Amino acid sequence: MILFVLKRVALTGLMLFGLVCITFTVSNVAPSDPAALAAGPDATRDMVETIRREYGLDRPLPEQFVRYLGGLLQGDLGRSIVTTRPVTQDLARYFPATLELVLLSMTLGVLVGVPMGMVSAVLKNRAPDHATRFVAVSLVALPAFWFGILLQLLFSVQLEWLPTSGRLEVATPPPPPLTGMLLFDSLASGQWATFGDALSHAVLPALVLSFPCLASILRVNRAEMIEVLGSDYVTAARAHGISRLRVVCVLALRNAMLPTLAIIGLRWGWMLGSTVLVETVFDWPGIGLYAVSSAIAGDFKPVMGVTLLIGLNFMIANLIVDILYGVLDPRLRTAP
Amino acid sequence: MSATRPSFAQRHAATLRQLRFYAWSFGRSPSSMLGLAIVALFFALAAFGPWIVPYPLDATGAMNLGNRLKPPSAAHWFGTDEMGNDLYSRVILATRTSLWVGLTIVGAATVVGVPLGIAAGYFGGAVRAAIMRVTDVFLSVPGIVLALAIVAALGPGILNGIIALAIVWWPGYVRLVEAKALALRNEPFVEAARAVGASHARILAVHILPNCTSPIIVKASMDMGLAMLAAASLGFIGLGAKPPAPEWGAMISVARTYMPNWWWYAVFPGFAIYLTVLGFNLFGDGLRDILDPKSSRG
Amino acid sequence: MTALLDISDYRLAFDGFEGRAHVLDGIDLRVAAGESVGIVGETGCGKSVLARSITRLVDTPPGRVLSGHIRFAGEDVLAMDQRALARLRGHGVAMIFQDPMTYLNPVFSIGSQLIDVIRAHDRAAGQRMRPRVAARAAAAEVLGAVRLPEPDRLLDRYPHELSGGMRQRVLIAMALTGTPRLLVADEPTTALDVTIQAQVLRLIGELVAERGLALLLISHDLGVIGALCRRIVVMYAGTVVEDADAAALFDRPRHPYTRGLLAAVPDLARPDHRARPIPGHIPNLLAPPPGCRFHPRCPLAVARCIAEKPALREVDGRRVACHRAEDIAA
Amino acid sequence: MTHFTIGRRSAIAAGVGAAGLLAADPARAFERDGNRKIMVFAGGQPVPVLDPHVRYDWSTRMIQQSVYDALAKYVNDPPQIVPWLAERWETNADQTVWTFHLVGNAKFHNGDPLDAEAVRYSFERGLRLNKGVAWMLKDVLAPEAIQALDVRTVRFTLTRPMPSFLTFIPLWFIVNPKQVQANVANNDWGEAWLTTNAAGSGPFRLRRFEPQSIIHLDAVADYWKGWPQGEQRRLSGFIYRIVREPAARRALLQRGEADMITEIPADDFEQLKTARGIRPADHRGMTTFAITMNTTKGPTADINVRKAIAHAFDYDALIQIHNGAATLMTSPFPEAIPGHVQVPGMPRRDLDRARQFLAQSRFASGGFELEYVHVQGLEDPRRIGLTLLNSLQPLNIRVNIVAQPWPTMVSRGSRAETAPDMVSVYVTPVSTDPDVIAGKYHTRAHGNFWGMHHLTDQQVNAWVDAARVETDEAKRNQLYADIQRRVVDLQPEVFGMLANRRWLMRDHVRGFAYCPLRLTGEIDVHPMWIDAA
Repeated sequence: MILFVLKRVALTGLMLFGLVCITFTVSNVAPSDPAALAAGPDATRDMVETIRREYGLDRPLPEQFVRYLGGLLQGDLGRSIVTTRPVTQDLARYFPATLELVLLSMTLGVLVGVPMGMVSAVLKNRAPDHATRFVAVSLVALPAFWFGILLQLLFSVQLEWLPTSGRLEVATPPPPPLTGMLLFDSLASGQWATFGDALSHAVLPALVLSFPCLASILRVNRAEMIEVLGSDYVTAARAHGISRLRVVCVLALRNAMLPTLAIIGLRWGWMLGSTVLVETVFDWPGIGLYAVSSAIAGDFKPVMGVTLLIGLNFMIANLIVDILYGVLDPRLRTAP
Repeated sequence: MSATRPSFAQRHAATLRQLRFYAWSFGRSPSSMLGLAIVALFFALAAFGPWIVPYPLDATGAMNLGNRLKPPSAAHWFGTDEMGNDLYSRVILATRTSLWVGLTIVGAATVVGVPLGIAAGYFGGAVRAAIMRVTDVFLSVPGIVLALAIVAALGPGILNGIIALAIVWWPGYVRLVEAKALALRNEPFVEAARAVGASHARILAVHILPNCTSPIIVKASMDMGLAMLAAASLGFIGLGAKPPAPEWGAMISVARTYMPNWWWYAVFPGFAIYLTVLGFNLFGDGLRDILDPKSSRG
Repeated sequence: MTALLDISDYRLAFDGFEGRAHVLDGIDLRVAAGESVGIVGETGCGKSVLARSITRLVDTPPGRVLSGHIRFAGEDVLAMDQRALARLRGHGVAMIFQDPMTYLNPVFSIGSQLIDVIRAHDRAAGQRMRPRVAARAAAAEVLGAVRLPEPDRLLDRYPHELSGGMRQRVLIAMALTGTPRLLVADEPTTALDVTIQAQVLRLIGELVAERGLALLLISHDLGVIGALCRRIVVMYAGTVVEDADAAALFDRPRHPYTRGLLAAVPDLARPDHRARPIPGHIPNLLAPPPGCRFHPRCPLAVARCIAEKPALREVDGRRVACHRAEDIAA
Repeated sequence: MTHFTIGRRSAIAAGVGAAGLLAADPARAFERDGNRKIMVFAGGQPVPVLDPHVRYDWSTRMIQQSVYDALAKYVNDPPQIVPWLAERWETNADQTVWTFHLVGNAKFHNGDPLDAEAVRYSFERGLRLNKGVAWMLKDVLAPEAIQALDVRTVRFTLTRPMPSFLTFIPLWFIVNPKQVQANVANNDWGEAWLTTNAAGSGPFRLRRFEPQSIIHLDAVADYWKGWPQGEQRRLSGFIYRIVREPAARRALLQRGEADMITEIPADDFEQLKTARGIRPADHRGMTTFAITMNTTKGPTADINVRKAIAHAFDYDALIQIHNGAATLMTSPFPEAIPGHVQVPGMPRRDLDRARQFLAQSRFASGGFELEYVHVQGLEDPRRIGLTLLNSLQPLNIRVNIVAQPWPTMVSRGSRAETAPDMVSVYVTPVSTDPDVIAGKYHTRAHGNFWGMHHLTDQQVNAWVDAARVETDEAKRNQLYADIQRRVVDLQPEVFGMLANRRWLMRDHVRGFAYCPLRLTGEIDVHPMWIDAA
């Protein structure tokens, strides 16, 4: 097991290197001068040069690459030209917000997707099943950016039930920072009002972000459940007089956990990535918004940082899922 | 002797029976049929759009500022946009852009991904290790973020968007095909072919590739919708088609500032995206149920 | 006295692509308490569907009961509500299945699965479910009853950690946790090694004898059935074609199909005897042949066989469904 | 620790746990802090870097102006420079030596006195960092040439006469040297620290700085300059809320969660300006919009093609796109710049003349395509691109509309060979110095975004060079008039329009005063207050 983990970690390092190569190449294919943007519209050429020197942009690309790699080994992702701050600091500032959103969405996706998938499977090919599948496909097909805006207009602008954007009301002081995730921090410090405030801000973006994930979980659970329900051991369980409810809810659910887990692992990185759209719509100050604003400014260190962070997350999530698989699936537990 | 020659139906009885079975299964699912209908409509609109819309010039840079932001009416079914152009015409004409985007991305991803996947699965060993490691790296890249970076670097425009999305799309096909090819490699008929000295090329072409087509077709049909959605997302962030060419994502991107008072501007293009992606997904879902029933996974 | 299990004119079809498949076509079968009956037939003849029908495990749809009834101890199985069904499954009819690997849930321990069954039986019997700890003791006991060593340790193990024979014993144990009166064993040994087969068969025989159970043993293997059953029912394409004492059947098959079946078995004791497969194919159940379903493959078929479906009738101390039963020389 | 009494918010927040999402109470329209009010202002642009010597754009400047002071300040329309940290100043005859006398009572937020050394330090810091504001003075002022003569006197000795020196002074904010020096890391002049912290003396101090979402300022109770609206009325604080979606900003204003918003789409403005409880502010801006043409390559190198384009362009559409809230340029200079003249014969749409010009060019029958580049994400330039495309159709000239990120566009435009045929360019003068505008057409400008025309005209060069050191106002104005006429004649750009600057505020907002020399959405918070019970 330990050897397996070590091997995976080494592999992850290798993959990260590949990722760095890709993002670095992508970032430098086009002539772009972020220094000019940072210097301001009126800056003279030598002022732009000052900035370019400061950020090492005047060096040849291979040298920049080697320097970036060197920095990376020390946990340094370079500096954002736009915010002038180290990318790691910016990420530390924005990542908790994204994490909060993704965790909330995942929870939503699991809590809604798993039961819906089960119901759909039990009532296979009947009206509720068709309806559920239609909803599932719809959730994938809905453009998040568009539907997010519609929801925002409905719940925030027309009905005024929910706040429009941001993470907290302007005058609500944030809870003492612990994780940076407001929901968590406010709970940890017992600030219920702040928790409610943060939750009311997070509901819509989390909902929109959860849709594709929810659909995936639903679909997988339905498929798995159909397979399990059709399996011999369920037939056997039924033949032994175990009630259908218990067969569905306990036995089959346990089997459904594994693929759900796999989906969460797969979707984890994916959802971090799709925060790009949702955070833009809801002004959620997370890494997605950070990536978009940096990309549009031609500021590539943050974009690379975000890409690496998400890639790393993806790899770690898969590693964890693999390990959890081993824990949860007795067939793999004793396997070498 | 022509009289005794078996008819077409007789010669292909097994195939026809299979096809009849597919059609029967497909037709039994209302959602699949709905998907088929939407996809058919989408193709029809893409093909005949310019001849059926009332104001075809509105997609090529016409301006009618006196007619800005008019609500839906008999003259303008979907209303008009901020340049006074007919939204119905622009939404319909954008199907062609979307179709092109979807086909190109999926086509490119298939062309790159399938051969790599087959090579990885069939040859195994170092070839497989190399291909799959690279694939894994690309798979771990958050697609939309990488696309964002690519488009931000290359500049916006449909072509750059397509390039960006194709770059992040192919690894899925490698994974899919690799698993299938790996399984097929050890099938008796492949071993038999190898035993009688068939060349790699022949085995790949005759035995491996045809047996991979079902999942590829299923994935491609699902991906059509998703690729269009991804392209629209890029359009929304401001990295979409060049004006004046109509493109749904870009239209929403502009239209969102006109919400909610000029709701029609954003609602119709958004609904068009939704319908199209829904159609392709339902269609693909239906195809999967009949062609590849074992793999109804995420 | 009524039979323990009484199936009469039971007709079951599956609706699917290309129409309706008539899988069981007028089954008549009685099993008395304590009786051991074997059902034999080629794959696809409907014997497993019949076995599942006894405890209503066939899903409807796609299945559809066209006629007939199934009674267990006088009760109409087809009319039972969920509760009665649970009682039937726990305390009336127990089933063991073909592949012990797939019939055990891979992600639960043996103990957990046994305990679930025990508790379900408690509930079906209208008693309070005993706590899991108490059920565990019962589970260990029942494992011991199927001659499994170290039952306590076994409870914590998972199906994949057991050998095929052990798994089948676990399944048998599971079947015996309640107080069944009829044991339905659907190809219980098919997936096992030959050496293990004999052990499992012996175990089943002993358990049936010990507990005075009726046994319905389903197999395509005449040898297996012959080892345990006094009476043999031969099925072909959804119909019972012959129902006779084992000895009589082996000795003097009265149905051409039975004869073909016996001829197809290689006999190691008589090396000169050559196994002869039955020519032709199993009929398409979507459009079964008119009259006798066996007639296209029957060497003795006459016009009447095509025109008229033969009923099960008493011939030579047994029941046969063949117009020409009398013509078949012993 | 300040306590907020925020009725509705707390209710909502407390209730949300039970999904108690109350409907809005329309009566609530501002944040309260005891008897005082906190004004909430919403705009779309973040404030990534607060350092006053490193960055300035409208949102950044607004916060900088609130937490820092400069020697002087721009106020009013037309703009005036009024004394601020300096109570008076004088200059010598050739305007090379400038002496500023500071007020005696100014102090930083931490209590340190704001003395001449702080001023000297701040100017030196700006010059040494060579970022942000440095370009304004770096050519004429060496760091060594700034002297703190005594506690209240600072002298700047310039290397050449600079009549416009004073126009830049309001843009150089004074930082507290002690605080900055205490936070220096790696010889960075405290740059890293000042990015998210402030060391100022302004009317507000930084309370919470979240560059991408919220900047919360607290009013300085004993602000040395006092409060023009009176101590009773002054705000308790100011919140700048970054809300990127215009629709969301609008919703905030309508719901009363923001007291004032900016960056409002023209159509929204039309709808809301008459809405109940909302008051518009609509003022002629100083930002020129022009379509800059590459004068060195392609068809646009031909002056007749440029003139044909300028005469084919639909100027009315420019105004229509802004719903009338724009004025056409009457010269390359905005009206508010000293020396502006109305240039006769500014091109207006006249297709016949356009065709004549085209006929005189080497591309008489058109048939070519021109690239029009605008900054990605900006809506107005995109629409103007569509207008251009439409306008040039009669000349048989195709237009390829390309959106590019600003850095890419600038990078391309910095060299004549790669500069696009046409680029949309907004120029916002930060001071009233006409040299900045005139300099756009000097060869020096090549490489800057406003120099993407790559125009080289010796006459213009000579006049610009002469005007910038001419201390006689009449002569200087004459030179600028000549430059304006000459530039129009050379047509390096399609001279477009000046879009109005617009805000919407709740009708309880008081003290808003427009000054064209602030940047687009910027407001001066110091005199503002909220008039409500």
